[in-house]
Amino acid sequence: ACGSNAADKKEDKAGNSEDGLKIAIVTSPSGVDDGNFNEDNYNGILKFIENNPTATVKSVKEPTGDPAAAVQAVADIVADYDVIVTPGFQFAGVSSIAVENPDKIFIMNDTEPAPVDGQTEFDNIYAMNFAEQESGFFAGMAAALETKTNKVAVVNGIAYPSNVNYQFGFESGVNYANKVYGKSVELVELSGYAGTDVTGADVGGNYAGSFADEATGKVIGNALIKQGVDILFVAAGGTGNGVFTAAKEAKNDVKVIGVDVDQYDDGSNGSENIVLTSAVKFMAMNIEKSLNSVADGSFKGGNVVLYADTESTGFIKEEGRHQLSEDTLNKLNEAYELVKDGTIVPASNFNGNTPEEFPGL
Amino acid sequence: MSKDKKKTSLSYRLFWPIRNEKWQPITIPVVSILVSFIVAAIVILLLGKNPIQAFYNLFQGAGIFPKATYAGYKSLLTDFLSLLDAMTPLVFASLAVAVALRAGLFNIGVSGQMLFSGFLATIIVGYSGLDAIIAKPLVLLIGMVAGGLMGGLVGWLKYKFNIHEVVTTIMLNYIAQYVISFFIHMYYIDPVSRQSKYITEAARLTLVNVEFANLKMDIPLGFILAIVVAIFIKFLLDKTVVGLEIKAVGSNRDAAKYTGIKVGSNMVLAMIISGGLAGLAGVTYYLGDFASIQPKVLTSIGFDSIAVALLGNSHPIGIIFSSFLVSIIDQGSTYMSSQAGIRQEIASVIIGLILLFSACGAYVKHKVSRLKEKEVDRKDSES
Amino acid sequence: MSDYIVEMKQITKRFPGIVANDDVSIGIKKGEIFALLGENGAGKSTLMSILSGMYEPDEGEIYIRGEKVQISSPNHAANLNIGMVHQHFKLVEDYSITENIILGVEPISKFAGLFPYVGIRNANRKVEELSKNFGLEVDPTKKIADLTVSMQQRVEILKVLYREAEILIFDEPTAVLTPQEIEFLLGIIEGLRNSGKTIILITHKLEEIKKVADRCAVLNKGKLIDVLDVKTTSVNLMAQLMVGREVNFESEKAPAEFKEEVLKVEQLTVKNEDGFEVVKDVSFTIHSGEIFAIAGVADNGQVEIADAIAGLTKASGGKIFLNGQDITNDSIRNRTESGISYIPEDRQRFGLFLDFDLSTNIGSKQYYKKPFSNKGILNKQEFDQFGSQMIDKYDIRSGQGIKTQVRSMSGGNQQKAIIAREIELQSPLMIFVQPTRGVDIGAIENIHKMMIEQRDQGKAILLVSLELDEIMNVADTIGVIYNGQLQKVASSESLTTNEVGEYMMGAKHE
Amino acid sequence: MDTIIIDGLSFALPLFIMAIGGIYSEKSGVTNLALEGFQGFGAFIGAMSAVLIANASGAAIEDMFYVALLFAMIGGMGFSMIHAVLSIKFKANQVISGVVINILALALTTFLTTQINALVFGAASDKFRLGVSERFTIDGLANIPVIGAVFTDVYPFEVIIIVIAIFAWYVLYKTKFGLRLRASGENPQSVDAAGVNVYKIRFSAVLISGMLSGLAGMCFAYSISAQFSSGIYMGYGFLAIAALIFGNWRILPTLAACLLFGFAKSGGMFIAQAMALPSSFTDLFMILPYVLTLLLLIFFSKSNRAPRALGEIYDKGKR
Ligand SMILES: Nc1ncnc2c1ncn2[C@@H]1O[C@H](COP(=O)(O)OP(=O)(O)OP(=O)(O)O)[C@@H](O)[C@H]1O
Ligand SMILES: Nc1ncnc2c1ncn2[C@@H]1O[C@H](COP(=O)(O)OP(=O)(O)OP(=O)(O)O)[C@@H](O)[C@H]1O
Ligand SMILES: [Mg+2]
Ligand SMILES: [Mg+2]
Repeated sequence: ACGSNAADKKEDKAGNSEDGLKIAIVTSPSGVDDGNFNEDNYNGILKFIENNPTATVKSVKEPTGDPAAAVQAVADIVADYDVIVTPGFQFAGVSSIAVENPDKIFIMNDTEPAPVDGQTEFDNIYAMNFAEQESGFFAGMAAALETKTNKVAVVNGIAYPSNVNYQFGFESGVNYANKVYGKSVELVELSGYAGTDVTGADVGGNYAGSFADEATGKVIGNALIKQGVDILFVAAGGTGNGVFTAAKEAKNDVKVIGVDVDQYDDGSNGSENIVLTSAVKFMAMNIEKSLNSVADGSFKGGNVVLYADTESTGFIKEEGRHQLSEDTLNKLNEAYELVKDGTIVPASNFNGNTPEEFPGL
Repeated sequence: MSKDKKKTSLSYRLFWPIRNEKWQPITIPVVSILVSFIVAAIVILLLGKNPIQAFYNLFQGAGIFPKATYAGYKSLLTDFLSLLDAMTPLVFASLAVAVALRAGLFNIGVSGQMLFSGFLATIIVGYSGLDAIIAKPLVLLIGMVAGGLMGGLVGWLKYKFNIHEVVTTIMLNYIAQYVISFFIHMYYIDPVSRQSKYITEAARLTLVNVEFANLKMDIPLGFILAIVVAIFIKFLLDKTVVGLEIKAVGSNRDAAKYTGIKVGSNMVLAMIISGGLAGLAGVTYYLGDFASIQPKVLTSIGFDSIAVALLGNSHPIGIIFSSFLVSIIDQGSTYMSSQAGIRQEIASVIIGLILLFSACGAYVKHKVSRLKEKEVDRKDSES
Repeated sequence: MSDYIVEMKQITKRFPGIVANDDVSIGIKKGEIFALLGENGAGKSTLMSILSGMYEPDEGEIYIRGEKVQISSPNHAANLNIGMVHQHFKLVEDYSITENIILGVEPISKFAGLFPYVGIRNANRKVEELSKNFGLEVDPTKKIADLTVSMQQRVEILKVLYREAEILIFDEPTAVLTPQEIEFLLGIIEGLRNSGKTIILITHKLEEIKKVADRCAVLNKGKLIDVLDVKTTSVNLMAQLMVGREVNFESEKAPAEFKEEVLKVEQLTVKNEDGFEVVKDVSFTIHSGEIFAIAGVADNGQVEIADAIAGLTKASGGKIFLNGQDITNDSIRNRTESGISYIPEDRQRFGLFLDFDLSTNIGSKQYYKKPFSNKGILNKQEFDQFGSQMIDKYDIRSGQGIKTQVRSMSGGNQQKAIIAREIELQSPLMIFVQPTRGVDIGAIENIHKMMIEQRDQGKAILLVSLELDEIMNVADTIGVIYNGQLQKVASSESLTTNEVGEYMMGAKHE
Repeated sequence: MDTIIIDGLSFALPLFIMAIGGIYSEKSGVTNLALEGFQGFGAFIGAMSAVLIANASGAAIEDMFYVALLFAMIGGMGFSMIHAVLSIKFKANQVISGVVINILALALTTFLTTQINALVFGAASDKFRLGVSERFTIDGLANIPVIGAVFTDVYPFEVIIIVIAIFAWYVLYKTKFGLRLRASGENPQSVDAAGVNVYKIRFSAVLISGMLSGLAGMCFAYSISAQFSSGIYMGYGFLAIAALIFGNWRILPTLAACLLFGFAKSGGMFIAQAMALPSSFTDLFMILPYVLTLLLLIFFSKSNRAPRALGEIYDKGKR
């Protein structure tokens, strides 16, 4: 959540500079100031502009969140930019615009481009996905190692692959801690909120069914806390705010683990903070990287999944931004290396592993 | 002294169109639109941006003025057609509000009626694989019937049980939202988009990506219908027995009853027509502009249409113009925000301002008629 | 200083398309009853609205007790001890009598010495006292909605007295009252004068003026014609000044020729909303060529009989035949079609669409038929043409002709529009409920003439009226109602006014 | 089971106070569809003031609870001025004015939130983050079976609302202002004839509705997410209107309607959880309050009646 002023300055410059890279970011209704997913992507662009001062960025908000409208919004502006960044699954359909505009470059995050006439990879689309299960895994471990009640839970928005990945990763992490460190931590699920993934399979978990329903988030949070859960992994966008509030109001040492970006600031509760740590994907860094490749001409289209081996997934361990114990932190760091070198492969939505059975367990 | 006179006569002439009662239904909205653009311009100036450019961008984005560059397969024409596409449901929805209003009823359930009819048409026709020639008319029919039924229910509950239509429509909005969300989740979900599965092209009321002269256009079939229906509604209200009865019920229920008009059935009828129009809005929205339904989301069109209807003086032709204007601002706002670097919310603020100022139309009229009286007085005393 | 308590000098008030008061100057002496007389729309109500602060005059000056004032609001008027009893009562139906009276001048008590609240109980007592002092007994806790019209009027008068008004304006106070109530009210008014108050009385009834007023101003089309000393002026002269021609008080009519039976009511019973029988077992017949009048004190079921025949209320028992056909359960529309015209009692509520223009209102009983419409399509021209004809034929006066919004027309002209519409239906049965309420004498004469004309053309007419004079004047047959039952049905020649009065009061039965 | 009561109350009471605001406005004769906008704008001003004051004074945001409530009331009142001026002074159509205000509130507050955050904190965040509200439990009373839940985990604002509601009841039904206000909605001419300024009465009534709605909005903001964002516009303003119509424009029956909504809502959630059905079914239970309302209205609506002059533009000249 920094540097929007800088952004304004950049926008001001837009009028004069003719030669710089023209970048647009088109986002979901929550916009680039959501302090979360979108903002992290945006920050990547701003970082790039810092080093390439002739480049400019404009942010555009698509107000409905409907995939068709999302594509339309991109189509409306595509002519005026060189690079379009679209964070969010609802922009998958932008591939058709990419085909029609081969001279433009598209950077997608959190989705693969929708097939166009059977084609799934495009020269001018760089689609990145992250191995959320890895970040989730660390969250699960942290939760299992820090819980006092031995009950933990994960709350999600909608069972999109990214969310299911987080969930399965989290469950993998809990099971790992149980097995390796002799814990007996229980995963709590409210049966009314089981999720259904994109193939229609029941994946369990606690899904609010929306990323923007704070009230339901709070209800779920309260219900879980009532069942004795003291650490909640919250991967639910705006719905997550409700869970945070429930945890804050509970006052009996309930902690949450943030998601996607460092959510420590969201956790402040008077003199305390409820955020244990955050399971993150380093999106800004990767956005910046791909913009660099555009700038230096090395850009290559393709659909990639980014893992810990490129430092793209992980958790927050900076001093003062987490509340993990020394011991837990060490154990997480050990596990991180194992994940990085492929010894541990936590379950994801579609990698064939399950939270109960995955390499490294 | 003579200078003074000149001044009055100049301002007199300048304001003549507002003074002339015949033109007031047109001049007053136009003036309020101008005023609101001026106020919006001041806001934009305060933000340190150039209002003229911003407005120009707005109209560019909406497909009224040409953009500097166009991406592949796009042109002014394609943008303009998208504008009409987006405007179509708004016209229907505003007509729905207007018809109910004429009968003295306040339909704030347009969104729910849209959702219900859109949903029914989607599951009955949208997934059926019927040929376009059958599917498209069928979609319209189902939309009208479904919306009409839901509207009729509101009217009937009012007539039979004296349940205020505002409550009924609010409750039905929620009920439709949740129940349809349930059915979508249970049976029609597209697991990827988390919306209802996309409908077949054949059932769609917008012909998408029609290639023509190296352009890809979305052709809103519903738009023509919207214009025809607006004219028909005008005719219905102004020139027919049914229209007179509806207006009579709206004007004075007791007198209508005494005149021999069946008040109850006219209320139900007005709500059926209103609901039917909302249904058309629903199908042109969910099966036209879009091709699937987001669960648990009510479109804001249903509420915007109340204001649009009133901006159009509850008059069908006025509604075409007011929806056109509001759609321009709506559609152009993305482009404006990307070009001028002005937040999109400014567009909503402009819409709000326009409506705000036109809401004062009655006051302007009142003031003007006062002025006129005084003018007459002065002339009288002079002569 | 003049001896006038109120002086209005050169008052002019304009409304769009009309000058309601044109350079009117009048002076009113303390302690007199000053009457205002004039045709409908002559500007009486407007002039008094100006005096009571409802309107501001465009030109002219007002002096109260010799001091020049600009009366800017009713409140200001009240401070000058001016109070107006409006023709259309300004009462909150849901409130009790006391609440209505104290509205605006509420006495405040304190709860626990801290929380102020409206001291209803004290006020009740004060209102009761006041009402006794002036002979206007009311139960202060009763709701307005449960009161008869005359009771509501008492409340209006009490309202003014509660504010200690010295100058009281009555706008057509008698239009809605029964003869007995009128008698009573005039007594009250005289009593008020005798206790030193100044009274301004607007009325269309010359005999009332003759009876109580000291002086009388005559207005015509906004202009002051003359101020007369009532004692020395004949009723005929007053009427002549007001209408601008000679007026016949006794309607001339040829002897009735009854032909076939048109309406037959058999053992009709009607219940009101609370399930109470307001019409009990009423039977009568009306023939072609007959004016049948129902006489009675207000609220004795006469309006319900008319409503039941027209279909506005359901009959809970009995049968209604029109031209031999049973119409008891027909819809309103069907009854209109089978041949019923109906002039309702409450013209603004039932008779008119105030926001529609005059021509639409005049055509509103025939719009669904040729030539007003064809296959569901309206013919606007026909409406306008018909409207214009009616304006001429019935002398309906308004600012903008057929395009006038009916709301802006004076009460009397609104009534004329309804009468025109209903008579032109040419129905075999015409029901007139209080057709001349609030209508000036010239117009009354016309209405009576028209009724008789219709009768002579073979229509059957049911007249419901509270005015005994009117009934004695035009009716061929009189049915007297009391407490929902017909006490007596007889030809008008065989009854005297006194007899009818006695039946009306329930003092005499068959 | 307790959750039903606890959550039900914390939802019903803000709804109730907003509905009371609606009653004031509508009883005075001004149709008020703008409640939704008032509550959102009020919450915006409340949250913004809390954040700014905390920032300026260095106080903790957690301690700004009452400041937020106070400013929310002021903010709601200020914003309601638009409705008052438009529909009373400018004689605008009250329905259009209400709808416009809702549109404007959403647009303005989302816009201003980011703008102010960017200006003051250098970060264009789309929300104002507040501290969570303390909740308290009255120990003795909380142990009573069933009823005890009423005294468990109570938000301070619930108490404030009840106090204000009682006061509002007293003002509306016992004072001269209330007497005049209700008369203005029934027959403004009579009020005018009594020498009372109808415009002033209606003006104050609309401002009161803005004030109470602002309070309600702030309470929602605290009880749901302890922050202000555009998520505050959830249609509760319309629900409050439904409640007051259901309650026949009277305060006590409206309370009953709000409690019905609150308990049916939390009850629906509870049943959905307790029955352990797949998540899609949750939606079905969510319709409970609305279906119940309709069913109840079928039985209780016969004698309902809106204030006679509701929605009528009062014009002195018109009789
Ligand atoms: N507020 C108004 N706006 C427009 N015209 C009005 C208004 N008030 C009165 N008029 C017109 O002024 C004229 C005088 O009306 P006024 O009510 O004073 O008549 P009146 O003498 O009381 O008649 P009536 O005997 O029918 O009561 C009428 O033609 C009426 O149409
Ligand atoms: N909206 C309006 N526009 C114009 N004039 C109006 C309007 N409302 C009322 N008036 C005027 O107010 C006056 C009062 O009308 P109202 O019917 O109350 O009593 P009235 O004129 O005394 O009629 P009557 O005595 O015949 O019943 C009328 O003259 C009418 O012209
Ligand atoms: Mg009059
Ligand atoms: Mg009169």
